[in-house]
Amino acid sequence: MDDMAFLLAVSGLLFTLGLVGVIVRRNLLVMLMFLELMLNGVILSLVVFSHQLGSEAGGVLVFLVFVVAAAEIAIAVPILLLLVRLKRTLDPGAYAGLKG
Amino acid sequence: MSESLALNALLFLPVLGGILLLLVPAQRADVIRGVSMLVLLVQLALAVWLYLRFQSGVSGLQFETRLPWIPGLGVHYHIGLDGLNLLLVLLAAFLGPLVVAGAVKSIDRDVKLFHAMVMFIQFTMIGTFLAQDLFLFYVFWEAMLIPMFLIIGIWGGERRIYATLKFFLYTAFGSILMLAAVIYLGYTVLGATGSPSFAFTDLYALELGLEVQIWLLLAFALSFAIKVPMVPLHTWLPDAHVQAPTAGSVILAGVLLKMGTYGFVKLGFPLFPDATLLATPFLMTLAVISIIYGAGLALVQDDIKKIIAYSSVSHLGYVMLGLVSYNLLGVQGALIQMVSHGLVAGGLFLMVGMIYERCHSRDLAAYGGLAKLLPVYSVFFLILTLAAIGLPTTSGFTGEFLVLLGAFTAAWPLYEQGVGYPLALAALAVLGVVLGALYMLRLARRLLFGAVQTPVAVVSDLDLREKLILTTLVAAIFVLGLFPNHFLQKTEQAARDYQEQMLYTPDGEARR
Amino acid sequence: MIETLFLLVFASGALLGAVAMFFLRHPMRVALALIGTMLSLAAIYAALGMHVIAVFQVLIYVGAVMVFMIYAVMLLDVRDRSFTERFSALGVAGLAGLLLLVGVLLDGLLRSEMPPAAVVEDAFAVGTFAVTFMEGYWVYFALTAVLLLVAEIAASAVIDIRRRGRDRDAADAAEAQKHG
Amino acid sequence: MNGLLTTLVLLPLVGFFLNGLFGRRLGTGFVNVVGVGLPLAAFGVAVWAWTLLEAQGGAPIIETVFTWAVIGEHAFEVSFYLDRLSALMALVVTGVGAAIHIYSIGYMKDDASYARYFAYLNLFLFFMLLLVLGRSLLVLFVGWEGVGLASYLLIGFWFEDAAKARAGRKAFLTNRVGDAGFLLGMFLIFTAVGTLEMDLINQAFAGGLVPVGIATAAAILLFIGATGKSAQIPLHVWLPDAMAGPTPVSALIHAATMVTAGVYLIARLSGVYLEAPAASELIAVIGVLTAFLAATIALVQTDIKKVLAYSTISQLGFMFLALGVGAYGVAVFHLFTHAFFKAALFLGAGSVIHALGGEQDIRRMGGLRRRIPWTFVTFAVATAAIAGLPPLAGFFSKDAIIWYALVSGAGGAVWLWALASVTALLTAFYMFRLLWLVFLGRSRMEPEVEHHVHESPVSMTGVLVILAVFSVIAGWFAVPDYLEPLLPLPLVQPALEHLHLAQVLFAVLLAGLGLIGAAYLYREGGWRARQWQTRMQGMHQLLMRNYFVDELYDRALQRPWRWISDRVFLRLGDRILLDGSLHGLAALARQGAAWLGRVQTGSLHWYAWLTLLGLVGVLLWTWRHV
Repeated sequence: MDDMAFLLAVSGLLFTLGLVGVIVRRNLLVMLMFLELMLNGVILSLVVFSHQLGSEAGGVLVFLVFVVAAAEIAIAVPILLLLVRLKRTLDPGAYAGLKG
Repeated sequence: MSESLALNALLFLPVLGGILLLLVPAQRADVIRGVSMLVLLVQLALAVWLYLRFQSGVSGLQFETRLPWIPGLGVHYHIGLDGLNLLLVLLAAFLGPLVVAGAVKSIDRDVKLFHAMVMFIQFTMIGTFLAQDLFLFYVFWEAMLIPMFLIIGIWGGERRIYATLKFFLYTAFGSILMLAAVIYLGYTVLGATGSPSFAFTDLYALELGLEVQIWLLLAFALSFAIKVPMVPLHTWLPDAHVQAPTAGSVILAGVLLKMGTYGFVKLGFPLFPDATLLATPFLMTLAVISIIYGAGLALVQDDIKKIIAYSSVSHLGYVMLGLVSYNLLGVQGALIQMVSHGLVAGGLFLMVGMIYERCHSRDLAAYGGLAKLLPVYSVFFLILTLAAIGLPTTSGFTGEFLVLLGAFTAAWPLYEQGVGYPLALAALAVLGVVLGALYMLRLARRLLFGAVQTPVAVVSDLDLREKLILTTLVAAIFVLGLFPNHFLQKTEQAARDYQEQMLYTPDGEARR
Repeated sequence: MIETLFLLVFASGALLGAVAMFFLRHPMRVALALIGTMLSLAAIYAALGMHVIAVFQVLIYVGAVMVFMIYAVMLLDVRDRSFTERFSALGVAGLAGLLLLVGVLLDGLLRSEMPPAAVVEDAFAVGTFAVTFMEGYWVYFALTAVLLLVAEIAASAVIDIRRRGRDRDAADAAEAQKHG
Repeated sequence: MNGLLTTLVLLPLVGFFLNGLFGRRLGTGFVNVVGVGLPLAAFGVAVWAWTLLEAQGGAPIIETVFTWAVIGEHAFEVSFYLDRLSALMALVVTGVGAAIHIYSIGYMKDDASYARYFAYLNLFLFFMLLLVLGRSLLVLFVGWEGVGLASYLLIGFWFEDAAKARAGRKAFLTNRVGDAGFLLGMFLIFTAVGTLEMDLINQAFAGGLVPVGIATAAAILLFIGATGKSAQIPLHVWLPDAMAGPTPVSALIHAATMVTAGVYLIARLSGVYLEAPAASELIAVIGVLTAFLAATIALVQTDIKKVLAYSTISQLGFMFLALGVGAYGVAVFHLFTHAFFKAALFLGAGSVIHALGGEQDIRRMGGLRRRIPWTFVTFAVATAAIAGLPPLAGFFSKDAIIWYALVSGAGGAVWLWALASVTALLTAFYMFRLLWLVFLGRSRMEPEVEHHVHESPVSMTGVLVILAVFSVIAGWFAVPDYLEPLLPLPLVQPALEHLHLAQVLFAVLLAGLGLIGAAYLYREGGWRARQWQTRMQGMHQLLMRNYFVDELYDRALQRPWRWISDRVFLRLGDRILLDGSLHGLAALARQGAAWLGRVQTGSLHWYAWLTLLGLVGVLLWTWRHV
């Protein structure tokens, strides 16, 4: 099993861990971080592919992902702050307003 | 071609009327009524003129207009008059002013919106009748639901929401199936001719396999049968009628129901003749069941409006019977019966509305001996009752007599070939004549005769407006009863063509 | 050979950080673990010869995103249920999901083989990369820039709402005092 | 002279409109002029038309008014047809009609809705003339239904009384049942010969082109219609109730004219019936049975009008008997004479009721002989006439019927003859019983009623006299011979030829017997009659209640139909099956939505987990397909 395949496996693993983290952890902030982790997993796979195929498209995409991540966090955190101001908790269970 | 212009004008006048209404301030009820009345009267005048200009004995459309609408789909704006829709357009145009006139007292909320809705529905109904392109037809057919829904839902009675929902669900359900069939047909034309088209004429020309025909007929027939309504798809009708305001009931009974039967004779049957012939025993049975079932239900109702609603079920059963007799007498009778029922049921609903305005009750048990109290009202009511029973010299007789005669004459040869059911059904339908008298006379006796009794102390007889409305109606009823020939001549060719389409393939060999 | 080892080390480092994120209680620690992961990823990129990306990984993620995150952590140091019990009700289900997804991914990985490596002379040298970037992809870059801008505006808007909210709270408090 | 028949028909219609629209405002004078003048004018026109007809030796006058409808090759025309038969009918209708209009002036003098009454009466006359003069079955049917309508309106004339209104409804519905048969018969004939013009129909059938089966079926179906209109078993139930209407109406519609429409119909279509011996046999049987049973019922009735009603049914039975044995002319003859004496009887009864201020129960009458002599005399004459005493009208016609019942080559039979003779005896008996109880013997009236007894105005008694005169002389016109060219009499079985004189004497004997029997039973206060009554209580009940036919129909037809409509159609069909299933579907949809809604827990973790599952699914799918 060569390096690239190995790295791909790692990226997939990171992504999965990120997703599962979002599922299992209770703290909203932590869940946000797990989102970042997922992004990192994706970036890794992008890098691997662009390195393997020798095209810089993957690299460019990575840049865009960086930007998106930055934007996302820039929005997410203030929203988080608002929520906490509202209910004084980081427990997502407290924000089950969408219950059908 | 001035006639075709006039036909377009006839169709779009209500739209113009609606725009005019927009300009009138909402609180000027009188102006609103005046404007709508004027518009509808002009429309009626146009309709009459076109009727007179209409040439009898000529096959196919007259006063046609055909413009591309959605070229990509081969959809055209295509309208025209033929023998099948001529009388119905006339009927719709005739009832329009009466509806407005009848609503003067009963509609006091949102007068502007109401009249706008009347315009809207007038537009869509006449559009449905005039459309010669399936796509256009479907658009009008569907659009018609909206104003009716609102009329019942806004100005209706206490359980109006239930009624509107039921009405809407039933009709929408049918329409969905029809839409599927319409799309399928469009594709079939595309496959057959290489270019998509929804023109009736192209669709008639299709040579569909029996299997396909059966499925499509099922889809169309369900939609139409709900509108007619045929037992067992009728239960929306009584609720809708009872909850609808008088104007709504009049439109509903007068014109809307005819869209179902018109759909059958114009589309449902001629598009899929083989399947129809196959289904004829079924359809005929349903028609007769409708006649008897409706009569029975009308007998045990105590709500005056429900009695009339169920009588509609019964009367439209005659229309269906005439249509599936594929006999010139029967078809002609059916066409007349449609108009007749429009006049009679419309008139009866108007009269119920008039008494309801005075006494605020539709309960038969609350009334009695009105003949003593309201002689004029009673005379009109009795005339309409007798017309509903189908007494000679009234339009009801013309329709029923021709339908039954047609059904019988069509059935007899079959009987001699050993096919007994049409004869039996025709005989049963004749029995319906007795049952019809049974419930209508019950209504008349309980309402007009017996000891004087009304829910409210003082009741005034008809005023001039009401007398005028009813006089026009009754006059029309007698004209249709005594001198139907003029109308029959206009429709004869169309009826003949329908018969041809049903019984013979385009290249002239018998289908049966 | 040597670089395989290199990759192995840093990859396991990244995974270690990720796994650690699960069990650390305090958000701050979680953040640090995440940073660790990111850094080791950056190292991997460098090892693959994509220095540009490695640099930006450090700059943007560690330098910007995570710093922002840490501010948030410091602002919201709430000791509530979310703090006292780490795991949500779906802990077990999550674990099952983990196994499931990993299984599926591995399955996919094993049944697909990598394309042969293309030998490209330092396509990711800063100069060449910048040129291709600005020639081929500047539109998209501009677009993302716009996106970023929007994000900033939105953020400030949110903050603004917060402020108004706080004023209202103050008013409420005043009310309460008047009555109390 | 074209347009004559049209004028004849339209005159009463004009009267109807004038009286109906303006009568109430313009007052009795106007109403009388219009309401009575126009029928008289119509009578004049009828006479004129008749003279014209005779002038051209009975060749039919055909007058086409307009074309009702043309459909394909079939043309439905409204045209009038005057031959000797229809001329005779027209004369009777307009003549008796006019007389009764005059009578009504006095009888209805102080009724609130005087104008309405005359409007209805004119309307009836119009439709009756339409019926009689119509050339095609269609026009006849229009008249047929129209007279039904008029009788419905007039029976329920005093509609405040729910019972009267109900009686009207009953009449209409019973007739409607007959009409269903009529329509079917009409359709059958139309399909068989392709036309509704009755003269052409007769020709076609006489040509023997139509198979006997169809002829029989059509004949029976039309006969069903006739039983409805002419109150024959099994549709006779409406006529007794119809007595709820004003008495002149009973005289005109329910005795003289409308109820004989059935007889006219069959005589008019004799061509069909000659081809359908089986149907004719049925008619004869029904006719004689009706005659007999109605007569038995009439024996015990205590309402003066009811007695006459049942006697009418019975007499109509005689006419159908004659039709059944092919003696159409004779039937029309009896129709002709019956019109006069039965009208006289009814109007006489009306005069009695009028005199007694509304009393109709003959047990509270008696001894009116001296108090209202004119009425008495005329009533007695008419009674003798119907009883068949020579040389009065009834004698000739009824005797002829009984004679042909025996000897007709077309279905004459001994048992028909026997039953008819018994019926004749009964007729004489109950008529004299009536006469006796009303006019002779001691008075059984309440004092205050007795106090007010007065003879009717001249407008009434005058008419009575006229009719009485006709009841005497009507029999002297040899109507059957007059109609011979149209309605040939059946061949007489030669073996029985010689019995005619004996038969005549026998008939007279029967009438005499009836008279004597009645006299014997009801003399001396009628204690013998009461004795009999107590002796045969059950029988008496049975007869009083009209053999419980009404109850039977109620139980066997009306209630089941109502039950089915209510329970099966409404409750089971509409409410449970149709609406039930609809509401069931709606409930199903609602519950399904609620169940699906539970997925939306609002918990972020849960959503994320679902995402994971979705992801797994997608990946698996992808692996499968690449």
